[in-house]
Amino acid sequence: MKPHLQIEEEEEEEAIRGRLGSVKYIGDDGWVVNFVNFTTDFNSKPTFDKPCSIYVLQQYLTVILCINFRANRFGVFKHSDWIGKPFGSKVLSNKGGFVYLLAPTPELWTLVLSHRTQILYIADISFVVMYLEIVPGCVVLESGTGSGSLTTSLARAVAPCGHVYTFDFHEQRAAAAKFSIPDLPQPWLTMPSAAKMLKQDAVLCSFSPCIEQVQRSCETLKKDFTDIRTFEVLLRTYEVKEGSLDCGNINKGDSPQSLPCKRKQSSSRSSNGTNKSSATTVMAKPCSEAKGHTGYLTFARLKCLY
Amino acid sequence: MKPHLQIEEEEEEEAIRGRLGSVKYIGDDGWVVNFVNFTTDFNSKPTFDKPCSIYVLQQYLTVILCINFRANRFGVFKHSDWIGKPFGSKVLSNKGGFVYLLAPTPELWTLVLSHRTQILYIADISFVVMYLEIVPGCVVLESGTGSGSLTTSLARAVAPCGHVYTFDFHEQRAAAAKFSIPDLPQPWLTMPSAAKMLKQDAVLCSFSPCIEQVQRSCETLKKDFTDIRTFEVLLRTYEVKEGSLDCGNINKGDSPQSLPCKRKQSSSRSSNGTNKSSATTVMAKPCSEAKGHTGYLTFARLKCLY
Amino acid sequence: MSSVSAQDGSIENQNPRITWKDCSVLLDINDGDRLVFARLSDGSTVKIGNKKCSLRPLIGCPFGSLFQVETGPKGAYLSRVVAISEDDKHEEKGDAPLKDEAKDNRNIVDSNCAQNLSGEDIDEMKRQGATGEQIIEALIANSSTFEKKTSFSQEKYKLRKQKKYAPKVLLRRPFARSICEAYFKKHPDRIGFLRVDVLSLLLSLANVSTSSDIVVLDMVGGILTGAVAERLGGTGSVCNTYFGATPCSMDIVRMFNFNDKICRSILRSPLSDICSAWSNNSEQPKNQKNALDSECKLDGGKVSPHTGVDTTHDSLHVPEVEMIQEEACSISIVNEESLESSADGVPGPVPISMDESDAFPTIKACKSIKFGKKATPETINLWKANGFSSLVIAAPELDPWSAVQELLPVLSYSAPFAIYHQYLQPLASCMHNLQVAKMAVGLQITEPWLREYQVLPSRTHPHMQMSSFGGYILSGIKVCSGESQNNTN
Amino acid sequence: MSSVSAQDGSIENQNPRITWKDCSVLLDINDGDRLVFARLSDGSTVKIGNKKCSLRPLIGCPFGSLFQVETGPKGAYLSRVVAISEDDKHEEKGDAPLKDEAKDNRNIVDSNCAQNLSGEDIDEMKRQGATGEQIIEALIANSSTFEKKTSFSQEKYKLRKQKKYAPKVLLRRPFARSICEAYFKKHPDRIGFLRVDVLSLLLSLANVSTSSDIVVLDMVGGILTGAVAERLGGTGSVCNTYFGATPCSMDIVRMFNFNDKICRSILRSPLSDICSAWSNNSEQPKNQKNALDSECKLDGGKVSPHTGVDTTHDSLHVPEVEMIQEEACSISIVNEESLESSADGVPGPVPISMDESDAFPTIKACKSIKFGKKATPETINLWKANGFSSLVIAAPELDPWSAVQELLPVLSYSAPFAIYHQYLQPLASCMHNLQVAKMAVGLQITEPWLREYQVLPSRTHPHMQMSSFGGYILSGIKVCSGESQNNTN
Repeated sequence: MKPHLQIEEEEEEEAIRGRLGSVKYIGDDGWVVNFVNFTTDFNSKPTFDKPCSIYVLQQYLTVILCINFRANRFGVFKHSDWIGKPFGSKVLSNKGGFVYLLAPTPELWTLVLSHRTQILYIADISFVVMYLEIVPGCVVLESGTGSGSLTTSLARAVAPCGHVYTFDFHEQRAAAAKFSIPDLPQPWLTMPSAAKMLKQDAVLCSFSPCIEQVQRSCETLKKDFTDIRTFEVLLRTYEVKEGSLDCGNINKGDSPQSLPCKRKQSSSRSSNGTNKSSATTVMAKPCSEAKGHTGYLTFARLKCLY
Repeated sequence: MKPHLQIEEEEEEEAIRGRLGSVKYIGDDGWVVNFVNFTTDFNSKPTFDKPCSIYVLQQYLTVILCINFRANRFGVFKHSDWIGKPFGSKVLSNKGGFVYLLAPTPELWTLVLSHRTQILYIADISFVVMYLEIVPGCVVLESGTGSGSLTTSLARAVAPCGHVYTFDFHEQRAAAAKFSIPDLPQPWLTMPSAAKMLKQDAVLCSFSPCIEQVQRSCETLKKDFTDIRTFEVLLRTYEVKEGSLDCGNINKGDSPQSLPCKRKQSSSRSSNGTNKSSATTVMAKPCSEAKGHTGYLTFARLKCLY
Repeated sequence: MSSVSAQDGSIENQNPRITWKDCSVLLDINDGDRLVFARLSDGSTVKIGNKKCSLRPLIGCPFGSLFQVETGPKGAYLSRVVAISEDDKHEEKGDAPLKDEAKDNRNIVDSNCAQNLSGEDIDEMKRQGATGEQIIEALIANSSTFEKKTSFSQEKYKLRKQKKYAPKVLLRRPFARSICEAYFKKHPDRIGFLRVDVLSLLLSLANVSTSSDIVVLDMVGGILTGAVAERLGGTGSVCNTYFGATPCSMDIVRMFNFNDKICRSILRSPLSDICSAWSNNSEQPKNQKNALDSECKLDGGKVSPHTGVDTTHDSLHVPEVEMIQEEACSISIVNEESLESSADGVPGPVPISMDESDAFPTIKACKSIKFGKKATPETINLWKANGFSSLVIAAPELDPWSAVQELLPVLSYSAPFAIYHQYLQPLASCMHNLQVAKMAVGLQITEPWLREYQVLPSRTHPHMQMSSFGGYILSGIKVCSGESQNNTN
Repeated sequence: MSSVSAQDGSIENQNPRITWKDCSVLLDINDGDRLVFARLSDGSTVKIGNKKCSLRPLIGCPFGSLFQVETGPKGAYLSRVVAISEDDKHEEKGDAPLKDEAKDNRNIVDSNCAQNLSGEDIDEMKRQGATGEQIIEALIANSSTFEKKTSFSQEKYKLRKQKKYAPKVLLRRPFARSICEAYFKKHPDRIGFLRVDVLSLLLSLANVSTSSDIVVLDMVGGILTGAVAERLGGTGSVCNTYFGATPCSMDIVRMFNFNDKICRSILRSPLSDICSAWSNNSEQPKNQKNALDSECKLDGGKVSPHTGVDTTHDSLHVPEVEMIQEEACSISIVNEESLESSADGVPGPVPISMDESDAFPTIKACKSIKFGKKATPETINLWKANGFSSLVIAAPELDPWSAVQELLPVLSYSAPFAIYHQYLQPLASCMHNLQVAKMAVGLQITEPWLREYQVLPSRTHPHMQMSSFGGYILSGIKVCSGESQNNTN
């Protein structure tokens, strides 16, 4: 089971029995992920050729457990120094580099994965959990474990007494925790059997990257389901910087003020001889690149038949 | 030809020979449209059962021409007062109400139409004109005149020496200048003949509200066209207001500060006994409602065959 | 990926699948045209069109049931609709929409005289006891243009008539999702324009999870408090805090069908009480964290020692009789009619109505399930021992940085926080201040974008009208700003 | 709606459909993987992979032609590809993608040893003069997994190999659209992150139309100036203004294939000159508007009296010999190689390269078609007589309100303006100030959102990666703030 959710293929340094461990390195300008080890079950060793149950054991995360994270460009970190530290601590390397030790959450897990292959992102995941009305005690069936990015969030939502049953059809992929969009199975094939397994009024969600899959799924769903709705969720992130805008030196024409696109220079340029001063302010704008599409989420509610 | 582009059905007060006339009433909080008359051709009286050519005669718009705009809730306006005024003037009614006299542009025309039936919006129109690389002297064929909202922009782009040929298949609709999405004809039927009429390397654009039309169009286009690309353009507008945020009265607990969602009150509420003052600033946020979809724009370039 | 959720109701009757007397329900009338919250009782009614129908037939029905207004000898009543298997429908209709692709509306002139049936004719049919379906059939038979329409237009026509002459009522479970959607659709201002995808993202980013102690600043009517409590399912605790002396309204919590355990997990505490408790002892919560670790239990039904909110009821710190009535809200039985009377001046909390004529009832009498008790000093001390595990803020009128400055100190280290706001600039300033002070990492401002699609044969496209804005979220994780080399225990 | 555009080239050779010697072209290599601006000459070359190919074969070919790199006795050369009729292709392939729907990649193990052909084998084939297609065929024949792949994966495989072994070059017209797209894709910072849909919206909102006099503040490399001039087609004038004494770069205008007439319509003028001209005489341009009306002519080839920029060349105010060389840019013939030499210190304006190794050439020698002459006082006075007909600002580093305060006065009343900016807050402040001062109506801030789709059988979806931000636009219409009852002439 461990290989399924472990994404770095370095060897282990210490064997840690069944605890969650996640270390994130925070660089100067955001997240840089060096290592994550994420074992999801405490006692059992389920395998992915049959459905297994996954718990997220948040309560146990008061001791930092980290393996395989030895060095990055900011130096070498001694893991024995870390054990016993409270979460949120900043620890130093031999060169004065630092990392923060953070308690793992499904969101950190997803963030780590997002640097790799195609997965469900946080906006989709959050929406799915909300829309399926998953609360503690629910029993959830997940077809297509993929990277496990949804699984951890489902597990969090059903805890402490619910269950998530998850399976994947691709042997190698289940082992490598990858999942690539065009090779997804046809969701409509699983829907009639899903209808048989579900309780009345239960909600189904199908994630499909292509509209043709959605069209076909919706056709199939009409038989046993109602309230069929299809959504798309995207996330836009904003970047924040401190800066100022030039207020110009308009009438004089005596100071060269051609402003080609030299972004770095602009805030330090002096504008002499004007009565307009440019104060430094915090400015926010959307990041220029974003995920343009993850997939379509189709939800449907099983008809009440009795 | 006049009924095609005239959208209010009041009678004319004065007969104005072939000039553009457009009057927009500006209320306290934005545009309120009372009347628009938009005749597009100077001398001819083309009819829409055969293709006709349309010019936008921007040069002639130095005399305000308005008809049928007599009164709104702010009073009665005397049209004879308006004639000869420069554009941009504010004119008063008998009750002290006012309107600004604005020179018409295709954008104002589209804005007027947007209060009515389904049309192409400015973001789509702008993108189409740019993508088709329409410059003065181009000859453009438009199939599906609809409300004329694209036509005026095409005409502006080809002026002074190009031509726009436009036609519509719906007799009543061409007369009433409406166009409703689900009743559009099948664009793929016109594509083979379009390919025959076009010059080499010419660009075609097809606007389709439904994805199935796009799928079918793209299949058809593959025969004679290349660089087939499909886009969607939407517009988000922002509202700007002056306001302030409460900085709270956190530690004392002596002034009742429950803040349920009473938006109107918040900025005038006094926060006594704190060292935090809330200064009034300009704040902008996206408008909550928007056009969620207009249509898909599919572009294709005729293959070079010789 | 496809996921299905089925509840097994293992948490004591929390979300049963069948309605009961006194339960809260969401009535979806005519496919979302109207949304009404109601509490089921023998006497409660709902007004549909100009007919008043008793809600009694809904008691004991599974959520998800569909009802239709029918007229009996004693007037209009709600009758359960048995779902038709789509198999038969399908064979019958085939792919009609594809067949008439070549048909279009070019020859249809809307003259308003296409219908030969007059209003009087219809009234007469009703008097003679015709059902809604019969009236619709008659309208179609008497329409001179119906046959010429495309099948798409025919469907639209039928739907319009069905809504008018045979309105349908869907019985829905009031969950955070449906409650948020209902408010966003009908009265977004009452929940601070918080869209359901944004709410769901807030819960994720704040890592709302079992047995956590979550501090919320909820100035969005209680939707946030309710959503957090729903996720906790009675484990852990929700601390609804507020500035000043008057608590924020959390009326919307009443819409949830929360059991006793969940209600007791929702507590209130003025920010001043919390802050003064923290400042009494300057020790950071992290120091107690490891000490408490050994006491933690996985089992959801057991005592959750860091909160003082007991899920098995026997170690509750405040005896139930001491609950402060003014600060505790209660769920009570009233019927749908009570809106009108409350509008006429009946005292009680602000009524929450979803429509001009629909309302969720005001409080009248109490078969009291209490939520929102004031946290006792003991509870606050237990919170303090560990620090709160997450912070969620949804306070549209408040400057986020002012709130964060007060609330971040009460969080444990490594605790995530998520702040909703309608304006970008205040969040940007807040983020910048947090960056400069090195108080948090993983800071980001995100804005979700939600789009719904119409998926129909040959007519698939995104909805033409959409909410273009659901709000911004600033999220991050609180860290120790100094090196903690010396803090090892 | 479907529109098609075909140019008939009636404006003196402005946009011919066939390349000529010395014309500027945009080379699209391997479907947008690389974009190279080049000027066609006998000596110019383009480097593709590690091969240098002469651009001479491109001269005289229609725009839209496709070329492929082939290897002849004298080395690599570009050879025109004749389009294959899709008819045949179609019959051959049928709906293969649908047939193998049930096929998936579950049994494919990526072991990196699926290819039996080694690098040496391929080199040997090349030495023996194999074409790209032959190498690709050999690779497929020697792949042990190719047959097991879905047809979708097979296509992807072929495309990857085609790009490597048989790269294709598409000859494109350098229009505002393609130039903006190319820069946005490869060097968005050089055009201030101005996306093509935002540029198009700027032009619309500013009502850029024939015979107008448009004042632009272009701090986005010249893309705005070029786009406006392209729309005017040599009628009217573009006044590229700037703060201070040094003009802004408008190197990108060189990429356009502008004829003499269009080049002459592009003028420069420091803002100080314009402002001082306006303040010399406090009369508002509206007073002259009607007087000039009778002089206006519709015909595009005639004198456009309010600008002083003559489209027929004979009334030009500044004799050509007097053109100030330092301030006028020129289009010159260089070849694609010149990037390397310019990087080594050849003097000239900043080279504009689209890629690490691709560049648009620097100026070397001049067969001069000049644009960007400094406007003479006479021209400025003619502008002043009418006022400018529109204002467009794209100055990412400048505070919009500062710019608007200076530039709004030079517009005629009822003239529209459009301001691009990357940040919302400065535009919001600017809008608020304009509202308070009642200087403009129809004010709005808009942000376009552009999404491209992949449309393929069974695989239709929006592109996975997209530009999520193209910038904000503030637009409005200048009005008279006072009542103008007394101004009737």
